[in-house]
Amino acid sequence: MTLAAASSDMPFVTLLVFIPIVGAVLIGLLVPSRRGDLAHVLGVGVSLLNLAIVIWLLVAFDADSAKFQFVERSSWIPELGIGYLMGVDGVSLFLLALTGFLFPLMLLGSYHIRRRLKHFTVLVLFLEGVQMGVFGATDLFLFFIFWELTLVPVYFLIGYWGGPDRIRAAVKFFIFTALGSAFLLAAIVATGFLADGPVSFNINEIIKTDFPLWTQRILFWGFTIGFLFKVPVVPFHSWLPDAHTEAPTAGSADLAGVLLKIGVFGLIRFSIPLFPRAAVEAVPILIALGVVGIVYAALVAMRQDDAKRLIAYTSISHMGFVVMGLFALTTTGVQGSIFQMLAHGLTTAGLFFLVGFFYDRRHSHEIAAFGGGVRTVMPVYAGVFLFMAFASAGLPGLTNFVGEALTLFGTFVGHRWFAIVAATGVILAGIYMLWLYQRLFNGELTVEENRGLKDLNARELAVIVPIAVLVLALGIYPKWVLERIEPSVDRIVTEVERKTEGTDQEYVQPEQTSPGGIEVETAPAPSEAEHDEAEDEALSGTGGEVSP
Amino acid sequence: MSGEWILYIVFGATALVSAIGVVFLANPIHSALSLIGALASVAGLFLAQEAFFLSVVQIIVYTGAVVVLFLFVIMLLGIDSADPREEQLLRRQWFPWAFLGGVIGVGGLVLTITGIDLPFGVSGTDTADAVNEAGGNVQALSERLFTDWLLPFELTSILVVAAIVGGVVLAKRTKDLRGSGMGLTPDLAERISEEVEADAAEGELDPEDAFEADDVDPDPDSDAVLVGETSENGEG
Amino acid sequence: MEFLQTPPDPDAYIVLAVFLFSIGAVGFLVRRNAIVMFMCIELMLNAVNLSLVSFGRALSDLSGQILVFFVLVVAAAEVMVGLAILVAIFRRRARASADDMSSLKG
Amino acid sequence: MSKEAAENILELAWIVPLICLVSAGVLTTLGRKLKEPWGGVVGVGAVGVAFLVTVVVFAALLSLPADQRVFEHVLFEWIPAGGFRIEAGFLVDPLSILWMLLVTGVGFVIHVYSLGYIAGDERYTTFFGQMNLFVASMLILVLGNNFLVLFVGWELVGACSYLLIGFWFKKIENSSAGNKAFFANRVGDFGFLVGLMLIFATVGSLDFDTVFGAAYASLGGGAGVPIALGTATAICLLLLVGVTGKSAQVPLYVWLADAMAGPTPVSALIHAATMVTAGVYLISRAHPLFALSEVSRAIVTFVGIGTAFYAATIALGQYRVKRVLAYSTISQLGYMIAAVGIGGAGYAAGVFHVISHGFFKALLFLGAGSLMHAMHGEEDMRRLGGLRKVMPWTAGLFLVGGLSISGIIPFSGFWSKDAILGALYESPESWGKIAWGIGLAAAFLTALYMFRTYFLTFTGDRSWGDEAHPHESPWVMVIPMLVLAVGTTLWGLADLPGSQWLHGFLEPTFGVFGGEAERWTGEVVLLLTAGLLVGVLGVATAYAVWSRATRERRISFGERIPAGAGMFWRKAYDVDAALEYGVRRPGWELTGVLATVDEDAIDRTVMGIGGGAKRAGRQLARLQNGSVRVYASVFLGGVVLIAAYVIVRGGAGL
Amino acid sequence: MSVLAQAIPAPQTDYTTIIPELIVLGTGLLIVLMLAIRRFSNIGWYALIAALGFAAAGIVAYVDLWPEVTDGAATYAFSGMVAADGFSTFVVILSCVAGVLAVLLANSYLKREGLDKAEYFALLLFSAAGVQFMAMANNLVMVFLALEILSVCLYVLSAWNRDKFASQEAGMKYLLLGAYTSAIMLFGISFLYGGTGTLNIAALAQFFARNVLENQGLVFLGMALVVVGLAFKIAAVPFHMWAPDVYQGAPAPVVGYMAAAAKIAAFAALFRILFLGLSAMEVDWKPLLWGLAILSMIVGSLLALVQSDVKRMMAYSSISHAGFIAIGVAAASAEGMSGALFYLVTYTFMIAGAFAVIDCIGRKDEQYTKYEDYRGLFAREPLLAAILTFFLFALAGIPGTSGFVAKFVVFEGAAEGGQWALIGIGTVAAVIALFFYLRLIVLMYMQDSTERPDLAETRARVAAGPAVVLAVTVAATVLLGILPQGLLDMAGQAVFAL
Repeated sequence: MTLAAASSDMPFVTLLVFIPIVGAVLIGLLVPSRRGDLAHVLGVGVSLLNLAIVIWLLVAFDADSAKFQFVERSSWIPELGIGYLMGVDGVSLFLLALTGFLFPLMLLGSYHIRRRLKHFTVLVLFLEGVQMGVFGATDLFLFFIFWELTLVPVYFLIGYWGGPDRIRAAVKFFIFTALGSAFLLAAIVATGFLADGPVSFNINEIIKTDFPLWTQRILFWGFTIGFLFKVPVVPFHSWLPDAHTEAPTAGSADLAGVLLKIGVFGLIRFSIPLFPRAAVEAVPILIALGVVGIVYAALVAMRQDDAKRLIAYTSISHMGFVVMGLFALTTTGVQGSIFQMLAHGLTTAGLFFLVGFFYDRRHSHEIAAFGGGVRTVMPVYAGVFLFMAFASAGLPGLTNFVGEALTLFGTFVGHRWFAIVAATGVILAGIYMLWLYQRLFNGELTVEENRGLKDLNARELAVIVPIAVLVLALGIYPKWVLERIEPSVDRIVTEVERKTEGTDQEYVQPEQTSPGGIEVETAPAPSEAEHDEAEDEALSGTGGEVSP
Repeated sequence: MSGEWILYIVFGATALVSAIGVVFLANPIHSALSLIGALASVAGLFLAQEAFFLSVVQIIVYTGAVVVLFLFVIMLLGIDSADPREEQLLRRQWFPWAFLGGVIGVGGLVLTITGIDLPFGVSGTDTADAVNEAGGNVQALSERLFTDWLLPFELTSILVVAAIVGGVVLAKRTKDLRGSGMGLTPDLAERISEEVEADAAEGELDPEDAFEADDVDPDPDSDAVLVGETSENGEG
Repeated sequence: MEFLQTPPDPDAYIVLAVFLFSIGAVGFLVRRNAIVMFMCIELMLNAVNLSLVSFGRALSDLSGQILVFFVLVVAAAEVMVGLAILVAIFRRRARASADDMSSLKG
Repeated sequence: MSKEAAENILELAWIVPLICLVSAGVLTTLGRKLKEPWGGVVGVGAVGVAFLVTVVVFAALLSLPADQRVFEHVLFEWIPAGGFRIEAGFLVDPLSILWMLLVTGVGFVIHVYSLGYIAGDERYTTFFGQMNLFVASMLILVLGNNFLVLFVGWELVGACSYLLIGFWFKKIENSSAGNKAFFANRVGDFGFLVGLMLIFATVGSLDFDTVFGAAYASLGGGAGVPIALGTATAICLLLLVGVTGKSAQVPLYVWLADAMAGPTPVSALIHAATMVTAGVYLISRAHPLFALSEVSRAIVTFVGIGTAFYAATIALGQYRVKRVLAYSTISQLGYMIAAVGIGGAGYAAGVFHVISHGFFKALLFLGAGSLMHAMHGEEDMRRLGGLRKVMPWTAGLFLVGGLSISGIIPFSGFWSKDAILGALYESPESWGKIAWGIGLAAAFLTALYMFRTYFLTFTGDRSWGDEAHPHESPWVMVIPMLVLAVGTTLWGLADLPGSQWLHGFLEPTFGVFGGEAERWTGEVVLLLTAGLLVGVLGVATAYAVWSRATRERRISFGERIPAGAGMFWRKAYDVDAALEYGVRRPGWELTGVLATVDEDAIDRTVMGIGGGAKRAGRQLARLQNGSVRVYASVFLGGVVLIAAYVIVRGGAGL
Repeated sequence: MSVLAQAIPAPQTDYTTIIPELIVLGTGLLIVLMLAIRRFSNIGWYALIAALGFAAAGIVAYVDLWPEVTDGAATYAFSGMVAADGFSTFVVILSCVAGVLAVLLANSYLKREGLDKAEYFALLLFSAAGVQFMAMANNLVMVFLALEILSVCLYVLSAWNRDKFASQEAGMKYLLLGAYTSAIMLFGISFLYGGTGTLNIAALAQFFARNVLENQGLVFLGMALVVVGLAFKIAAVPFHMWAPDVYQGAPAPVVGYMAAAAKIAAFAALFRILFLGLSAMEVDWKPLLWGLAILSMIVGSLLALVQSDVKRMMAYSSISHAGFIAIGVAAASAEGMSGALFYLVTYTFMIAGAFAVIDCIGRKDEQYTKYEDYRGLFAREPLLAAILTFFLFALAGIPGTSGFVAKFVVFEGAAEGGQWALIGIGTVAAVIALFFYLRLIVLMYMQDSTERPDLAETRARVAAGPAVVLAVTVAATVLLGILPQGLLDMAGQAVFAL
């Protein structure tokens, strides 16, 4: 398409990263803090602009190329082998899209914030820019910078605009993730240094190094533990419920929608490709962690008496599916985990917005505050909530089902019993979701204050309807998304398979006899391999030379 | 018995005895005097080592100037009497003495068994005859001092200037400064007097003039807070 | 007792210096009066001077003695500033012991 | 009709579910704005049009020669994910067209009926929206051309049944009944999903033709990857778990009785005619798999026939009309499952009974509905009685339904039930005969409880107070019952032993497994008379016990059985209590423990580390007590430490 | 012929190598002279002179010395007393920068506290000269003397505030312990002298090259005691006990300068003695530095956790920073030292900026330095709170600030030397550091100051000097965080020459 050709060298990621940050700085400096609402409107404008660019990126993205597109490369600190490398591939494309899509809604959804609205908008915009950076960076050092920078705005969002016990939650969030990033920093320094050739943090360079097994194990676990804090996987998860309960609506939506994905993105982008043999070795442990996460979080979710806290636990359970699918190391499984991330991002963010709307009216998200019977007073609200609840419970025809089905089918191939235990998650999801729905909406209206509540107004609908539409659309026609993810995922999986051929892992890849005659591309044909190397060469931009 | 051994034993013994005297005599005046004894004996040891210029300088500068300064300050501050708490404290601390005993024991052991083996074959240029040829210890010293060691020599002047300036700034009495308008703003003066009254209120200081305070016998409990060991100050 | 005939070799002086040094070091810990602490420091410095001179003589190199000069100057400067501060402190609190200066802690 | 004309009509088969989906979307989004009559009109109209299109498609299918009556068309590729390729396509063949006819036909009739029934309810339009959504999902289920699309329909119908059971959500019991239904369905779906995963893992795809190709291959002949016997049995049993969940068979039937909390048209359509038969559809669709393992067929048959007998005993003890009908549905489903379980001729017999059951059970439910409508929701038989004189039409039509279900000669119930019993009797498997025996006993019980209900409600002296003044239901409710009554009488002809039309019609779907048609042999006549005899015997005993019963005597039969057992029997063997103590309460304890563990253990250990660091800091700070001499001693300690290190490293001497 | 007639050979004087120091000392003496002749009432003039002196020295060092030094090896002057090489010039420039910042900060402080005696600037200049000579010193005596000049000036500056007993106590404590340590260090120097026969560092290296002592006890003990002396100066644990009290008692501008200057000088000397002089004994002194680094990082962070006074917390954080810098030096490699140099530069700017803010918030008599006084600061002084938060994040090492790049470079130096344990402990200490910086941030943003009316009535006045300092330090911290390449090159060249 001409549009795609014209924009093949557009610096998309840099635009996506710096438009919100520059916007944040401008609003911060120019708009007086009295005029909070002006700042808020400008903020929405900037994030909408960013959304437009994301949409352009989606259109311009070449669906069947497995390599990085819109690559930006310039030397930043050659002394330490650090370069400013940005790129988009199938894996990060839709995470960027999700971020771009959610942030305008978040700003729109936090209309009710009165205290220092200007600072709030500045922080949210800064957060958007930084999170785009995390997904776009292909240089380990650059990734780590954006990874840590996400801490600061979220810390203040929870700490300043949060609920009653916000300080403890904010500090706990900060320390947990900082502890994780301590592991990460040590691992990154070691990887950059131990990789063959000059010290370099460009993953296309590092991926060529075949680390000795023991180093590979240590580095792999260094990265993975750092990321598992963020996912969060069960033993490291106790910061999430507090952070969600205390965060303002926008904060929770972002936490669920994007922040949890950074951890898993790190696993797909760095842990698995860079240290394949260690990854394959660690597969049983990590899948077990994922499955435990699914069942454990679902069970604990049932006993929560705060709606937001319950939804927080459900998102831990959903992320369990993601981790399981990812470490099945089959194309189906990994693709499923990425799609599940997208689906979970939409549904959980939607649920948080909905609980947020009730919070705006009643200033509480305790289940007791609903007290049941709200359906009689706010039917539209109840209807949309039911739609989202069904989506979250994985009803077919909506996005989560596709994600869960893919992860389950992907994992079942290699690890039968894990997949079966994980499938019980489907039952538990149905139970806690509908039981929550009954306690909130069905039966007679018991809480008097709820009697006078007004139903969803136009602005609130403007926030929730786009999400609902996407949830339905992606459920019915996920092909458009899955098509774009598949080449990159396939490349990663075949890469890992090729590198771990030597070791006799019990790593099972089902025979590809799909009747449609679509020959799943095994290792790229030799001629193309050379081409790959050349491509990587040009792409890597070794530390020394300064290129445009 | 070579002459040097005699000097070594005599001066060594006096040095050790007076050093222990400095530490153990409760009254600061007595300590200062025994310090003079120690320094003199070290000067003697310098003599034994043919460092004649140094021994003389030691006597004049060290014992003459520095220790006298100590005595002067002791008298100035009027703390020339034994402080009752000092002895009580001296006796109670066992640890330092154990440490001292250990060092002496180890030192003695090492000396008797192996002795310090100096680097063989290394010797500077100033052998005894080179020194005589240059005209004696003082001349040789001065020659080296003003050629090779010129820069450190100049630096000591900077050090002394800094010390003097610092000393003056810190200790010069502000009272007569008040009148001379030497940069002393009115509120500074009034604040100092206010400060003095505050101290007086604490019963520590005679308001008229800090210096005439004779042997101020501070009431024991007000100090309890300040004394380090004796009382357990809970604040962590 | 023939070793008495030959002049004492440097080890003797060095051990003496170590003893003097440790008396000074321990004295610093034991005494509460600031001035006596300064005296102990003087003791330690003198011990160092002694060891420098004896090393110098053993190595037949005058640098040791020159270094003693500089130590003298430094000791003088330190004592000067120390006593200046002491006088300034005494002008406010009628005590000269180190323990009264323990308001900064924790 | 020419071949390609039929082809492009068949190609439009996907419009049928689309119409209902669109109308469901419109009705739910508009909701309150669309006033009373118009909502219903749109709803009923949509299902009506859907029914017409189905008939046209049926005709087009009939016009094709027998062996070409399987038409598959792929709409778009749904999930392209590595080895997991799923297309969204539909498969029209005799099996699915029959179900479509059933769903849209009976659905239309029930929609017309509910125009009257739901009139006046403030969520009138949403009701029709949800009913249309249900019809659409059922159509997706039967039209799917691979297991995943079938699974989509499967779960969507579960969701719709949850919505409709809990339609009157103001009463908490209704909404918890809805929850209970959904949870039971979800447990079944879990089994189904694991079965699908097993299929995908062994065959590599979920398309019907690939999977069944593999099944044929392992039976010898045909390309494709043969499936090991063990795996096939595991797959079939897992599918069975799904079936028991959806079609309310023995382990997972608990939710159907409570599902009666929903409006009666819902019970009629979903919990009698269509949704509950999805299990039968699944087994008949996946018959090649079942053909692979005889063990699984035996288990299915005995689960079915066991449920038939078991449910019939419970129905006998119930006093509320709708609960009797609910357990009767479970029992009839047992028959169908047994039929498709035995295989061979059983498949056709099962389908035959599905449709006939659709007619007479919907008729009975609508009868019960109009009865309750008249008595303002009162359905306890002990307070009814003698309604024949007041509601002649309802009584008469109810009687027709009763006769049909009891298997009395002219009605389709007789033919279809006996076709099943015949299939059981003549099946080559040894255990066929045993199943036949249980089937006969269940038939007797069926006739017994049916007519107990008839006599207690419609005959005898009236035992309702005078505040209730029952009247005949409006025509809009009676006409649908009439249509159904006609249906149940005529449908018997579809598969008379002689013509076996239905067998022939279904032959393209079941092919070699279908078994040949039955002819009027002596043995067949004997079987038929046995079935009839048992039915008549049941009706007679019921007549003897309950027909002229006065109010006291009518309830006496229950009491003569010892009180404890009676109560136990009347409360359906107290399964709810078992559920409460066996599942819900331990689950509550477990989650409680886990929540506290999560709250304290993990949280405290993690925050403990922080606290530990603080305590260490505070200990160290105590050392910092401001006295110079303490600092100096620590300093000296450091020097001694380093000196010791140096001496150790530097060797002995100085 | 009388003794005098004999000609004393002319001393080797190559003044070009020490021009920057001369300028600094000259300005100092000029100020002392001017004070002696006629005191100007407004000390601003003296501040101006001092700042100009520093600037001149810095520019001369950069323009004149730096180019010629970085290409060749070290040039020795004053008969081996001083070594002018890339490393020393780098430190000279850095000390001038620190000096200028200190002067700017001190000017408004002295006026506000009524201590406006211009000798402050003279002493500042002398101490800077001390730092510069320490970096250039190629003779152990020179190291000792320069250390003493620096220390004496700092003792006086610490006790500068005559009206506050805490300041005098700080000065006294620093002096007592300082004298004690200098005696110990001197004893070490005498042992080194005795063991190797020379005081010249370059000669030390040659000594070890030529002959291997079978019994190195004497040299080891000497080396250990010298390391102890310098460890005291950088306040590494267990020789750190003085730092918290002195940082808390001494005036804020002094602490801002002292924290940086003392570390720069001590690390420079440590590196030159150990890496250049005693490189043969590397396997012996490396564990020493390891121990110091690990202890400082962990103990420093732990203690900082429980502090209730901001200046005291800053003291402990500076101890843990000393630990991080020690990692660089402990790597005993050019990369490690260039990392340490980079860390020192960023640290100088950060600590100067942080203390500038603390001084502004502290207001008159530095009464508001407790944590409680920072309650709800964001509501009262948003800009100051924001700047302090930025510095705290920089000190904690959050990316985007120079603190992060500094830690990263030091870790990379350690990685070069293969010391993974150090990196591990370093990251753990960094996390603990995050926690205690966070405590202050929580107070500033998330607590309100309703029950502290006294905080509200006086607004913190930011004078011209601190404003400039804040601007410069914030700009430097951001710039070095985003584009550190320039400084990294300089640090690399500085160390490359050795």
